[in-house]
Amino acid sequence: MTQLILRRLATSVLILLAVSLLVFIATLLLPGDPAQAILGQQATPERLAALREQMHLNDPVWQRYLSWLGGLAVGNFGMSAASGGAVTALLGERIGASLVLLLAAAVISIPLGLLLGSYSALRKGRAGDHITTGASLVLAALPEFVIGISLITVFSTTIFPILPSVTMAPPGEAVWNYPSQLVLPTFTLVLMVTPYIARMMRATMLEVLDSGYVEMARLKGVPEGQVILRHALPHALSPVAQVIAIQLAWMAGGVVVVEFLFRYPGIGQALVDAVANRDVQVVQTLSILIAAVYIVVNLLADVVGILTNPKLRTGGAR
Amino acid sequence: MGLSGGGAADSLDAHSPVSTTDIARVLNLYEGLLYRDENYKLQPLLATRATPSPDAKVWTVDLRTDVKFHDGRRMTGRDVAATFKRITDPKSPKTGASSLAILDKVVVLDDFKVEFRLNTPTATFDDSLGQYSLGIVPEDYDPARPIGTGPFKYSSFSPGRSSLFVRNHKYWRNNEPYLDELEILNFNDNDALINALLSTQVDAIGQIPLALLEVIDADPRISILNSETGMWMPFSMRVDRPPFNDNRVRQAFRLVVDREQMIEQVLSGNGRVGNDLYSPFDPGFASHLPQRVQNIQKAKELLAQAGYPNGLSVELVTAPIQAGAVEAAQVFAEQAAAAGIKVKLRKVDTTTFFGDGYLTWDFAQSFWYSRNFLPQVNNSSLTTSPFNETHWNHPEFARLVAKANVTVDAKERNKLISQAQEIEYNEGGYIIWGHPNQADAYQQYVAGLVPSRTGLALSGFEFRRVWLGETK
Amino acid sequence: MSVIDAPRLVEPEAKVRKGTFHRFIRQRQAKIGIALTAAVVLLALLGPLLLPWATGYTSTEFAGRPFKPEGLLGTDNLGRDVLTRFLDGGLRLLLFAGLATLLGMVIGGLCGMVAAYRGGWVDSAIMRTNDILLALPQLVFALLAITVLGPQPWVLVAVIGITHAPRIARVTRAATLAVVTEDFIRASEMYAVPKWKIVVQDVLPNITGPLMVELGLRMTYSIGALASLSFLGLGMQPPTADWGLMINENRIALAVQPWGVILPVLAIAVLTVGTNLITDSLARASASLNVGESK
Amino acid sequence: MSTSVVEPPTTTKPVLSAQDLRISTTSGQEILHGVSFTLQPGKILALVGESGSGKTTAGLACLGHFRQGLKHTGGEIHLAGTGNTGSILDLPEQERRKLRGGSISYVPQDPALSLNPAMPIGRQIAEVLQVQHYGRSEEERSARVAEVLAEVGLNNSPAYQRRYPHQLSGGQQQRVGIAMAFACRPSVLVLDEPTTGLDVTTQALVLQTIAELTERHGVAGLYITHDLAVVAKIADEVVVMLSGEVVEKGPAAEVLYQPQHDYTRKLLSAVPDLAGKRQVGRVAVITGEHPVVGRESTAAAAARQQLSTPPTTDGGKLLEVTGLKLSYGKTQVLDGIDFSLAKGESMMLLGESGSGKTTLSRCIAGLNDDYKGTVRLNGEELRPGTRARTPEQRQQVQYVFQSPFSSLNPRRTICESVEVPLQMSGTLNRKQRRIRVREALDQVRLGESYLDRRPGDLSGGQRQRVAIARALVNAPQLLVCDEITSALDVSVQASIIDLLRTLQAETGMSMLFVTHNICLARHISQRMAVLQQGRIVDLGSTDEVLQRPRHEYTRELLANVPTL
Repeated sequence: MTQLILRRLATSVLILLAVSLLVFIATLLLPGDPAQAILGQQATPERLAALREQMHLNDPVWQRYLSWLGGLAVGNFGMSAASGGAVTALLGERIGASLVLLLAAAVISIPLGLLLGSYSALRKGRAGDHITTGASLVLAALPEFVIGISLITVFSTTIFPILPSVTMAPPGEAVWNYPSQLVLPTFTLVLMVTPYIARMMRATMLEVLDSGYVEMARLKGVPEGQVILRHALPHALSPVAQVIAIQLAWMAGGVVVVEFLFRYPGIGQALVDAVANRDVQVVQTLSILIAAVYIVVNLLADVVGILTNPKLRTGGAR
Repeated sequence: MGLSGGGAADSLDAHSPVSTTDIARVLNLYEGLLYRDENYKLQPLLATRATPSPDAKVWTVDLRTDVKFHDGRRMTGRDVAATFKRITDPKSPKTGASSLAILDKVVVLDDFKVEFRLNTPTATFDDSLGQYSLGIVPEDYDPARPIGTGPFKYSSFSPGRSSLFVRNHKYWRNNEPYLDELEILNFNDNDALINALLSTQVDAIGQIPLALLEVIDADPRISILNSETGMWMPFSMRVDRPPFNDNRVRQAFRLVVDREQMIEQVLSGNGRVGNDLYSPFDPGFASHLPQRVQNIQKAKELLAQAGYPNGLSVELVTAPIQAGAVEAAQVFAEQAAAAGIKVKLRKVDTTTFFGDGYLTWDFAQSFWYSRNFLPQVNNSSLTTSPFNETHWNHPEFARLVAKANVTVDAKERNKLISQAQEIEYNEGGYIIWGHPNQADAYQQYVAGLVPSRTGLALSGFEFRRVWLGETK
Repeated sequence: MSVIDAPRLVEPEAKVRKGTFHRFIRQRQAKIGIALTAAVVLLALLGPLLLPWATGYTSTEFAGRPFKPEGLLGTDNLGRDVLTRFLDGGLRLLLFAGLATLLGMVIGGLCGMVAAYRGGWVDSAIMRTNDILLALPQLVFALLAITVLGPQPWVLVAVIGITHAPRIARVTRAATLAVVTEDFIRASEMYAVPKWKIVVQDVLPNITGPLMVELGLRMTYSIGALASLSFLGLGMQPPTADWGLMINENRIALAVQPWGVILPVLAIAVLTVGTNLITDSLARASASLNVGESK
Repeated sequence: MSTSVVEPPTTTKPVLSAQDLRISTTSGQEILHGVSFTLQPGKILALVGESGSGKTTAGLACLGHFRQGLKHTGGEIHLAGTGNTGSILDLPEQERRKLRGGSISYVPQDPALSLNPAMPIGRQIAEVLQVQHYGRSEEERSARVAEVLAEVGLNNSPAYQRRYPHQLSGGQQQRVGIAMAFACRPSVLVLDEPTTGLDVTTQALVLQTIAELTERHGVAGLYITHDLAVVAKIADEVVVMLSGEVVEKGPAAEVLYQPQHDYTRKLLSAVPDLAGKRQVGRVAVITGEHPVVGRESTAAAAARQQLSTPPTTDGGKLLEVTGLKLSYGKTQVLDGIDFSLAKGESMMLLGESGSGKTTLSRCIAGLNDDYKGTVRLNGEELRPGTRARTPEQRQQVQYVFQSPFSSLNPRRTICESVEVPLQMSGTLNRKQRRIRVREALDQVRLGESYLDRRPGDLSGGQRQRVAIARALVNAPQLLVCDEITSALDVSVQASIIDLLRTLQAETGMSMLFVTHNICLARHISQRMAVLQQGRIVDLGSTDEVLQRPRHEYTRELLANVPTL
């Protein structure tokens, strides 16, 4: 089992490396160079040349890639071209803010999705199932900004002006000190993610409930609650974990719209900003971070899969 | 205070403000020698007066004696000299350096009197000193420890998000500022900006979309500050490149614009019609020239004469460089179509717009704040100008400007300015269709804000005069 | 009574087979989905034709001051007639979403089928590339591509299509894997039928079920993605009339002139919900369509 | 067709009695049309029928369980000794649940699917005891787990109890299933084809365990199966079902040896017979849908003629396999196979699952290209992989797949599927191909009307005929049949065997018949080879091998085969 997990880990590292290369190449293609972008209208040839030298823009490409990679390995993400400070310092707070948003959304939507999905599966064909399935079908189809705008309209500006529609905190103060500001962005994400988890949970639960061992458990006279908790649920977890992983990864990369909408000071905004500013180091760092989150959550889902499957856990030895 | 714009590149450097939020910060932390008040009149600030020598080559400035920096030190002439040395440092010139190319050196006469020695006679050097990017800083200035003489002191700052300032108790004006704390927040989205005001998360916001002005005004809790300005958002045609190297084409393009409609559509009526001339507040403004109006027939004729009887097709580079810019481009494209001009819009992001391609676009847009004629020309309309967007190179124009520069007599100077403007009116590469108003909004309980012609938001960011009334 | 071979076991199955489409169409949710989608598609298709006599404006014409209740549904941020812009704004969204989906389906479908059918190192190579593309943040990819190449329609189509491809490839591969273990593939192999012909004759017809479902799903996502990009200002460019762009342009006036936002939001919502309902019904109908029905 | 069968007088009170049981689908189609039977303590009643006869549905109804989509529409089931006088089907679900596992328990068909893969087997058995409140304490219950494991002949150490189902063999899994069923000492046991999928030796063991336990504990058993040979071995009484109806019931000896009903007779006559008591070629085809093969076609008679004279090996060698080896990673699947096949000869390749018989047949057919060793056809070495072989070689060796449900593309018509070999040899145009396909369909006794139908419209037997037609269409010299009857009901199997034999006689081709069912030996082949773990352990004429088996393995197989 450990070997299996180690192998997954190794693959993940390789994928991350490949992604880093791709990201690096992609940022090279950005029009205009970062030095020019920083200086903007004040660019003079001398200042440009000096800044280029300072930013090692004249080194060969592979050398820049390697030194960047080396920096990544030791947690040095380089200097932000735009602010002149270390990327770590610039992004630290934002990463924290995004994580808070993601965690809040995950903590709410995962149990909610699992519950709704199971409920729906157990009530298959009845009104409760129809309502849950219908609602999740509709919500899953809507783009995030549609949900976000609707929420703002309802809860912030027009009908019930009870919640702030934008996030703002004085510098130095963390966003989570103002919980009311987190409500709408979190809620939007929850509404985005829960339907997928619920639908997947319902599907796997139905499949598991239809399986031979669940029928056998019933024929053994095991009470229904125990059938579901001990015989059905463990088997539904692994496929659902995959979907949860995908959703978490989606949230990490795709919150931009939500952050944009609510002016949430997270990485999504920083990313859009960085691309506009040609702040290559920040773009690279964020891309790698998002890719890393994707890889890590997928790895976790795989581990859940391995742990819930005794065949893999015991190494399949007969 | 909520302001839109700005990003991770924000800084607190007194002399390198880039974004609107930078300007707002700089204006409250630092002060220059002179400044433009809400009526666009040049007023003394840290100086008590500035007087030119008869040949306009030496300007003597008397300083206030009661000004202290945030750390309690007294401001002296040495600080002034150091400040200008920093700005014009050839190794790292700051924003204001471009208009100070004429400055040879600053001589400290005594603690409160300095002399600006120029290499070229300049009759309007006081105007240059009135720029907001010339805040006086102590000799040992370090942007990491932003110290100035402004009404507010630095407390904390996070680029692209917000900054917090506190009241400067040692401010030289009695009682001011009234506010204990000033927080400037960045918004990169108008929607969020307005929502923040409506949900009373902020007290005032700068630069609201003009289209929403009436609507926001209708809200009883909110007041609107609608200021006429000399700002201009022109289309720029490169006069040295076809098809715009033919003046008939330029004239035709200027004639296809329905300026009234442009104001209506782009600015929701909140602006003044432009006459292809900048600096409307300059005392020498050529107000005698007839207002140019749309004349499709004439435009078509001119195009035909220039060799485009069947119209022509051009590419207009546009970017969200200012609220309304992209919209103006769209309206122009629509209007020009009537004269057989096919305008293809190429929208780029702001960084690209001001990147390598800037100053090379054949047909693009630009945006300028209120300036008087001569400083504006220095910036944009001479071969030596750093931002000569239209590649304007007119010897007679240059001669008139040079003469005006050294003419100390205001009346004489204004006449020269008027003549130079007439040349631009007839041959220039800018299409100046209007001067947008600056509209800000604030909660009713905020007092002390007045309309400002400077084009800077919220009374030119003079938050020292603001106080808060009764909060419900 | 004398017949036991050809019995009931097979008969209902045969009926199911014929009735896949019927099973799909019989579902109420499929009917609702088709109705919703058809309504929006018709609107988008006929909208441009309706313009002249429905509203009397072209979609770029000045119809009054911005955000004013002039005309039938008021004006937008440039004083243009909202209804006109709305009628004109759906076709491109649909067209580009369709193209992007198609592009993704072709690339992803081919890669998935080839990977599953060829197996071995080809499979590994394709699937590892897939993993890498999946790990590459979608938004970063879109942002970079659009910044580098400009927000032209073909870039949007390519970006969305390419981001779909690895996901489609996964699904196709899984579906193909279920088919390639079937003996009829081995039979074709045995008769040395050319590989491409096996893919076309034996694999493709047997994975249409999952492919159709994926097509629907990706269409839903394409619409959402295009609209989202436009909403962020990275998609369709002014002065194009486009639903996503309309939302972006008119969002600031949501409180005063809601039509400019609500109409396109509604249209997009109805469309995506419609396609999603269809997809879901398809998935249900084709659940038993998979090959390899065992006894 | 309600058959009023007179209840035989019983000496003991029945433990369970089902009366006029009727079950239909939720959409209203009736599945069981009034089924009645009674179970006696210590006796086993076999419920016999082919697929689709409703036997499993009836069995599950005894536990008060109906699968999704089915509902109870009539009839009663009484279970003695539970304090309930009424039908258990009238009880609420909760009450019915209490009976399950305690008074009446169930042994599933496929233990691999029915045991929870994520739960150790010991805990799965203990769970039944827990929910039935068996014993007074945890200790008592774990003692019972150990006891019952021993009873079914399994290791009962704590370490063994901690194993997961996948760590056990199929036979062990099934015995865990039986242990679970016996754990609470039930009075009725429902066994649903518990030995299907097990090899004969394991099957014999499991059957023995069941018989012992039911007798020792006086449990009434309901044994659901399609295998009449197994019935003969274990059942005291038999109920024969057809399409949801009971067509015959009675003591096992009577039903099996003096069948009254046509269907029972047909069923019995289709059962292959190891001893060869019933003449080869007299298998009656009981599918009424397609034309019946002539009882004694002249060709078949000629073939039997040939069968009686051992084929000469000299000169007539069609296929020669020498030193064939193949391994997947560390597992040696084929470990040096040598044999040969004469022209016109039919040979059975016998082996249990995992013996490598399918791999071997695929190597010969060219479906497996990574073997070592040589395969010669007419003295010419065949290259591994069909694509590497010449069109003629491909045409000469044909292969029929095990499952007719998998070997035909469901999206193509019968004609399209069958004409593939012709298309690839490329000499005929479309029209000619169609004519040739029609001839091939005629050969397998399917008419022209099948040409444009799709596999979905056909029954399993019909599909297998199509698959055979595809192999025949190019007139091969060697036909490799890989377990082609194992997915089919016994009556269909008989008709396919009959068909194959007839075809062989008609065309004079050689045949390699791969199977796990030793009973078919005398019906199909002149020679046979027994394969075990990748080696041929016994080889010779069918008579030789069956009567004088040389290898221990073959002897064991023969000893454990259940016979009628």
